[in-house]
Amino acid sequence: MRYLPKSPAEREEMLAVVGAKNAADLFSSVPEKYRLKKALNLPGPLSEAEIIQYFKARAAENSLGYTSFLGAGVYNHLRSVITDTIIQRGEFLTSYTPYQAEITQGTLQAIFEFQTLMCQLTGQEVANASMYDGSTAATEAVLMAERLTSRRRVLVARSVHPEYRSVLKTYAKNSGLLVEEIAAQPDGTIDSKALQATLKDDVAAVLVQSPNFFGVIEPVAQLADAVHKSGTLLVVSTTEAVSLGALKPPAEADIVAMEGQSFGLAPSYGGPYVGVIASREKFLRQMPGRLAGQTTDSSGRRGFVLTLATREQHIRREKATSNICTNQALCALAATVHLCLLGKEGLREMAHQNLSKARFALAELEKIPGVRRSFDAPFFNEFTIELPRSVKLVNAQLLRDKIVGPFVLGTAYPELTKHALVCVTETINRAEIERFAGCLRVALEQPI
Amino acid sequence: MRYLPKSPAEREEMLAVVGAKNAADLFSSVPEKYRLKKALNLPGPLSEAEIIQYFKARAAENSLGYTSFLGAGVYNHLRSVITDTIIQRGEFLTSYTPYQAEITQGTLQAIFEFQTLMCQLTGQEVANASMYDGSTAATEAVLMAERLTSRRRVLVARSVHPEYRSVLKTYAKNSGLLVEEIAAQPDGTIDSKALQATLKDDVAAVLVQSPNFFGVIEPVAQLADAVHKSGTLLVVSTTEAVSLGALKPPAEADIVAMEGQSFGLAPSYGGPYVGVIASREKFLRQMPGRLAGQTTDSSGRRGFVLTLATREQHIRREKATSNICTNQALCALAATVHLCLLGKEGLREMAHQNLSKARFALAELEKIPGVRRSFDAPFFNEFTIELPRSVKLVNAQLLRDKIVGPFVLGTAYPELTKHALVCVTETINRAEIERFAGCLRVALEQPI
Amino acid sequence: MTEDFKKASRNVSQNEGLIFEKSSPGKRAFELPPLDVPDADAAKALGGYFRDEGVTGFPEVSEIEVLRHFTRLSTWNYAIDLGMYPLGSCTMKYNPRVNEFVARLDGIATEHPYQPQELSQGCLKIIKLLEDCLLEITGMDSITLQPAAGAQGELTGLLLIRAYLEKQGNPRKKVLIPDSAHGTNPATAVIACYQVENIKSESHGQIDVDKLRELVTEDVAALMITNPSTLGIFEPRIAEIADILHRRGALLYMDGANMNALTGITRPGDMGVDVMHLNLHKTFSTPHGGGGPGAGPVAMKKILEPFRPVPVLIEKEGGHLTRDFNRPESIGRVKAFSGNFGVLVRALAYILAYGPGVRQATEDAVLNATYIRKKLEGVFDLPYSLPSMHEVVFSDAIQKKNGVNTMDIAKRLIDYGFHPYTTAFPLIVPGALMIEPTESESREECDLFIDAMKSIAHEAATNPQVVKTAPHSTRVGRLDETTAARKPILRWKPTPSRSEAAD
Amino acid sequence: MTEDFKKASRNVSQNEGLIFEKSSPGKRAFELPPLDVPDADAAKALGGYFRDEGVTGFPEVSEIEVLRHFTRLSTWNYAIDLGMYPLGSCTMKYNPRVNEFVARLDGIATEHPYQPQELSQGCLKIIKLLEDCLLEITGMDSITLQPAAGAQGELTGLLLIRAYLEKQGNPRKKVLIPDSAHGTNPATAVIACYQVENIKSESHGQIDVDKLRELVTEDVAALMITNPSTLGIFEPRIAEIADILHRRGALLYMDGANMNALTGITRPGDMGVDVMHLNLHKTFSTPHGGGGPGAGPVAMKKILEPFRPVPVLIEKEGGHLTRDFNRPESIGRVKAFSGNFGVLVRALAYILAYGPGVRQATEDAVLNATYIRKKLEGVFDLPYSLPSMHEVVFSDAIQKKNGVNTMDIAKRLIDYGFHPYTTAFPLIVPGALMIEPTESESREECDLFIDAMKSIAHEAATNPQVVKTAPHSTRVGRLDETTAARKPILRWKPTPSRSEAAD
Ligand SMILES: Cc1ncc(COP(=O)(O)O)c(C=O)c1O
Ligand SMILES: Cc1ncc(COP(=O)(O)O)c(C=O)c1O
Repeated sequence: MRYLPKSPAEREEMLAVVGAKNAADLFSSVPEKYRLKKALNLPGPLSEAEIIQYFKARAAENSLGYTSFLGAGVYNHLRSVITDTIIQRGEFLTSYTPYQAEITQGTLQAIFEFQTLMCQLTGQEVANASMYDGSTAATEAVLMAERLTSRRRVLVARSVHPEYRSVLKTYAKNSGLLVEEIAAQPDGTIDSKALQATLKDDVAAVLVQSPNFFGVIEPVAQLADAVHKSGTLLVVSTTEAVSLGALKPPAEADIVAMEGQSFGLAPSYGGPYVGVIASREKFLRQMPGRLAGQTTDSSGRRGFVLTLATREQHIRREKATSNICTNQALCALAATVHLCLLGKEGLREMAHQNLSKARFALAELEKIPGVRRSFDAPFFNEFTIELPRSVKLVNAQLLRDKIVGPFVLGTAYPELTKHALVCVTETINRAEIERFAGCLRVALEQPI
Repeated sequence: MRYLPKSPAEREEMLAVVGAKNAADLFSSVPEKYRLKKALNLPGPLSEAEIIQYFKARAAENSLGYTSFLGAGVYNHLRSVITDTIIQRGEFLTSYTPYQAEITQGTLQAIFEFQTLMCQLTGQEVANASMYDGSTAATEAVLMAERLTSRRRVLVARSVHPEYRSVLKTYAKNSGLLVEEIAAQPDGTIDSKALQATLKDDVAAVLVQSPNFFGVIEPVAQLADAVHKSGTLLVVSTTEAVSLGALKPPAEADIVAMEGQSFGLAPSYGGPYVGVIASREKFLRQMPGRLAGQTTDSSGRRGFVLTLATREQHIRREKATSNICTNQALCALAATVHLCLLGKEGLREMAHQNLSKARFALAELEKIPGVRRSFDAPFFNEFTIELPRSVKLVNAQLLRDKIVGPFVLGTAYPELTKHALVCVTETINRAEIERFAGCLRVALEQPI
Repeated sequence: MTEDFKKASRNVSQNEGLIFEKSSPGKRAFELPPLDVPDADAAKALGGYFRDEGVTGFPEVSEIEVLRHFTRLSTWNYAIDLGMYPLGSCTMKYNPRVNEFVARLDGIATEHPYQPQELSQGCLKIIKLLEDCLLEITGMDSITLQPAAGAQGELTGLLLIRAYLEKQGNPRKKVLIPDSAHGTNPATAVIACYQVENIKSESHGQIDVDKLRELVTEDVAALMITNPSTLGIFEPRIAEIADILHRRGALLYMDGANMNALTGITRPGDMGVDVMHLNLHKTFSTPHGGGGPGAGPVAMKKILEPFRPVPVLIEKEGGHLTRDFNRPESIGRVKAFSGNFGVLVRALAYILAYGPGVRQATEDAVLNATYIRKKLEGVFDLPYSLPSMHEVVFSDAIQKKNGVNTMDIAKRLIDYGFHPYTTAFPLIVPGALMIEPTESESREECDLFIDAMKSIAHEAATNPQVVKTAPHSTRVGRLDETTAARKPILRWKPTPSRSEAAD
Repeated sequence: MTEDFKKASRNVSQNEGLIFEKSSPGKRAFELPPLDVPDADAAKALGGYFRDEGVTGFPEVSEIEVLRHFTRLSTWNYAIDLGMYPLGSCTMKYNPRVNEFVARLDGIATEHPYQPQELSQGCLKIIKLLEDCLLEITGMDSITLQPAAGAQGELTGLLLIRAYLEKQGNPRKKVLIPDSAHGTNPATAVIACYQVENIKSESHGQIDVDKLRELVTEDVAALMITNPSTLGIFEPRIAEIADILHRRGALLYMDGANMNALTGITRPGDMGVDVMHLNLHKTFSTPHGGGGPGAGPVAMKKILEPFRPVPVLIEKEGGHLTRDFNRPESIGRVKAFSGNFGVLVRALAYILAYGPGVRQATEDAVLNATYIRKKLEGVFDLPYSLPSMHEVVFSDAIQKKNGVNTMDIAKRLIDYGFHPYTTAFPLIVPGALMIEPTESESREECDLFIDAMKSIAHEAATNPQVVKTAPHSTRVGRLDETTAARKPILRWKPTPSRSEAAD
């Protein structure tokens, strides 16, 4: 087999050295009755060409050729071939977690740069080397707040990504942590009065997302003031990281939990992406995940190491701040390369283009009779519209035009059946937006 | 501009250092009247995304989705992603000719391995580091023979690739070298009687191709005997290098000129490919092109260097064996990686599959009324068939079935208007062959 | 140090500062297509939320500087592509490049998790086929591919157990974990709100079955066993252990991180395991990428199926695949979207390449470990004598006498051209040398490793200092971890002088 | 040597033997899909031509061994991606990665040169657009993209001249070539069957125009001029020179290898040049790849157009592109098929990225060279004082006094983390240091280079031995080139012991 670097003769020689008659002898400690008598029933073996053929055939069964207005936590943004060139270098791709600092300085310095970029983006003081994704980052941020405050209640805006909320509930369920949800007010932001009403000094954290799931921006600074009054920590989750190129950073938050997919990672049907937790220095010891730190060797050369490992499972075991071990390092590297490419101006311009395209799209859609925006708080590149009829029906119609319609809000929010979440990034050109508006208009004119 | 690592401020500072008011000052030695007054009229600038868009649009105007039975000097063979992974490593891709051996050992050892592989394939004693392609390799091989024999006549089989022959004529035209062509005999090989008749001791070289342009294999060993009688050198050109996995090497030839495109290089609309010249050790000093050789450093470590450079233009100038400088190094590297992947068994199996597929295709085609094979000498993966009507008409018909028909021989060989050169490699599957035969049958049934 | 080693030499390599130190206002590495719609007035659109100055401190560099920066950094790394990476328990095997290729195909990498299922059949078929393959390999009944890594797989598994037991009326309190277990096991148990009871291995490094019988009370929800253990030893009495647990209504969780020793040879499902996770980034060759991403599918027996995370993939008549979200007993989601799909693609590509032949990979992996053990036995102390499977664990007992410990030996390996083995655990072996060669190493590479280890053992006896101060061949020497932890510097900050570049 | 340099450190690196030394019968790195047609009997099909044993000596290794082998080899190379590569006359600039990406697209890399023109419009449009861009840049009337490299471009150009003169009645005998020219110029002239007459540069390194006037007789077919010259100096009297030649019926050939100094600033076509070649692998950023491939388009004035190599691309009404093979006066083909198309694709991608802004690249290239000259003037001897364009040429006259020559300084640069500059020519500068930074180097990289050169100059004065024995940081030291040439070993041969592996 092409991946195995042994010839039959070499196998024989090595078996002889270890005193085994045949390969089966190597498994003497496996009780006879449990040894497989027949070969596994698996497809293959396939040559490289056949493997490529198989996956190209699967790809052809997907959405090639469609224009999509989906966002809802996963965004199509421009990516550079440079990013892929770098992360496919074997020295990065096939290297392990950098526990042996002397021969993994490349990975370690890149993590240090990633941490720095995340701090600059979020306005926070420290950031970790990555979490699995935005949903587990938000969840672990809440658990972190729980440890920091030793309180057992959490208030979560219903405008936080529905799947993020369900992950939090899965983790919280047995821990005795009480998760309560706060609805949105008419403008789409969290209902501040309801929040005030429920905020007590037994609340560990308030979790909001900004821009939130309806696309509108939460008043983080205001919320922070309100939340801090009760000694509660404010956790801000972000699914669309590109927004930080145009929006003030959530510096007033105590913990920021971010999904970095927008930074050079392909949608890839849901992953792998990269979660981030950023926070204040004083909360460092309760932070989950790996951290790279700067130090020097005996001759004073600058170098980097994984540090503060006493928070982690491999040292602290049951007392660790989290059970995370393998994280999303290569995705974090991709995001680092991508952000270094974009740089200050590139990210600003990209964010600005999203802002403009989304506004142009909204204007086009609002020209259609019966279509109106659902919430009027400021938004970034996603906005919610209300249609005169079921979004599901409309989307079915749009599919015939090779358009993947906006996200259907009704499933997660029964009260919003006729509402749809439209996402428009810099990758959608004007003609496609106009075609979308045109097709939607037609779809709405169809008799049901 | 994204490729330029200077900020406006840095430019100013550097201009100041060199005492220039502005960039224009740097060009003071260019007479005012010749300086461009307006910007060049060029398309762009384009972002990376727009560049990709542009070329994808061009790609869509080409032959995607068609099945092709073209060979005629350029062959579709399986390639491995490993080859591309290696040649895209910056250390190989963006390195220069290895004149500074201490920091280009990677390139040098790879060339040494390439030379070895080429010797093993061709049965020759020495091979160079590459020529531009098969056509210039064949031409330079003939010029090499001219230098070695100091004779002025060359006999070239008409069954040598027509474009190779015209390149030879272009180079020979003014040199006073006389190029005479020898026709093929009925079985498709070179006309041995005609050859005997024209072979005199003023003939520097006889150039044949095997498998030749009609797909048939030339009797190299026999020809060598005949040719050597008059002290003439036998030059054997090969366009389909994969054939050497199944055919005896042209060891009896004095010079082998090969096109290596079949070894992992994409058709790429005609280039870049890789030419090779292999020969006998005693002819080394007249060999064109670079050579890598093994040596040691002062502490006895094995290392490699470019050697025997006294044959080359940068040392010998007007006395050089050739004017070649830049060659096809990266293509030679790709071929080296590809051949190391294939290995002894892989190349044998690939050649064998070509043999089988071509024979299956011929059998399928011969079932069609009026279709017959033109030449009956043994062939590898290409064969010539005669159709009952003009190949051009038939191919036009096949195009409608998304089939790129066989090569039309009539243009280069007026006597073969109804003949076509069919190529079938391991990349064509049985169903495609059967579909081709089916469509051809239908095409021939169409009223003209 | 200009020593010459068989496998390694020193060579010139590029220094490189932080990317932020290369920044100069106005440089760009990325340009966008021109905006083709009216330019929105951001200040007006965003009001007080507008960050008009852009991100303070973000680098401003050119494309070639970025490419060079990361290319230079990469050359400071060791990697599988460069040589043997014998990290015990990490299964650092060859990462086939075709897997990277297919994961990036248009129609695979470009797919959005929320696109309609009728436009996602290709993705769903990939998931389904991988599920089927992993079930065949593990001998289990049902599986979820949602967990992002092994640790999350463990959590998923324990939550399944808890949900199951809860339904039986009592979630119970404790999870038993052998002292040889990986750190994620206890850490995970706590997140699943179980108390951890560590159980000591008996003298052979196995689970003390009689002891276990006593420990398994009504309070015990499950035992988390790693098989083969992190000592590389197979637990032959696993079925008996499962039986003990089942008799008392507890379940058996198997940490499948070491499945590289069993694939194609035997199946946990056949030995009484109730639930287990797999590390696709170990056994199934998806790249470690400097720490991740991975995937930690959880395979389970029928009894746990009702509790699987949502959504659950189901096959409709005609082979049409859809996702079922209506699973009332489900533990819920452990991760958003469809798991680390890109990792799943790579793992399936790996399995398809081998087919049933994957057994050969397992045999070669065990052969390599056994071969290395045979050649180094005596040179290094072997604390546990039972047969090794995928890895062999030595101790530094012999070298300790000269004050040389496992970390010193590990660092010295670097000079010999190898990545160190694992030193961190198993905790039951003081000064452990945990060596896992995997099937990807040729005999030649194994022999070079053996020579290196013998040579280091000799140095430890004759010239311990050279080992204790290793590595000597790397661009930086041993780094000061104490200061790093005591005065953490976790991000770059602009030095006043270039602060203008930073905003 | 454990010196520390600002730009470079030594780091551990993998040794690696020849691939043949890893071979063992039965190992494979590549598998084919199963044969889906009847298996042909090769012996019967090929008779005496059948090579039944396969290729003797071919390696038998696995995929990971191949990947590691070449990955390890690659780490022994210096490259633009690693740092400045100041080879004079080679224009080692940044090779954008997007160019590699588009050259590999399905529909580009997959196209066969003989497929019908109606299925090749995409390829032909690429060729046409590149032709138009290069004509605009050079200011010429017509162009061929067929030549594979600069040297073949030179040959094509001289053959065009010969064909033109022949038509005038006399092909003439001589080609004049300045002594500062690159070696390919004289070598090419000979292949075009012209005698080479070398002309000496006058004291400023320019062409002695008065001398030239005498030299240009009825026998002279052309002058091959490199402008800017290989001294990096622009020839201001080029129009006058052209005029002298034209008056006597001779033509002016310009070696365009140094167009990186002129692009967007001035156009050879406007200065009386009749024919010139471009090196797309220099000025237009296509990768050198360790020596090639390249492309050497030849641009010409109207008078030479009839003689262009076949085929010639022509645009039919409606923008449909076709190839014209019926060109009775053509010099014929210089290469099979459509030139190095994949290289043309990359060059066009490069031009599209800049558009008219390419002028900025030229300005930066000249600025870098001028900056380095300014900073090193006095430290190194500057034999010619006229302004430098894209490159600056020093001599080792000062260092020679301490027995240190240009090659020693070049080798010492390696220890400082740089690739050496060009030492081979121009011949008119004894001990030349030919330095071309290109526009791709940041000020930081230029400054590091300047510091390194100053430091080496200091070493040459204070400790010449360390320079004369350099490099000290590479995995191999200076290699014995004499033995290599005297007893050439140009291929691996199996050592008897493993010969069984070799057949
Ligand atoms: C035995 C064992 N269990 C669990 C884990 C945790 O898996 P992951 O790192 O994928 O979370 C590891 C990984 O190192 C391991 O070796
Ligand atoms: C001035 C000059 N002319 C001609 C050439 C030859 O070009 P090529 O190497 O592409 O054949 C070179 C390349 O080094 C050169 O520098």
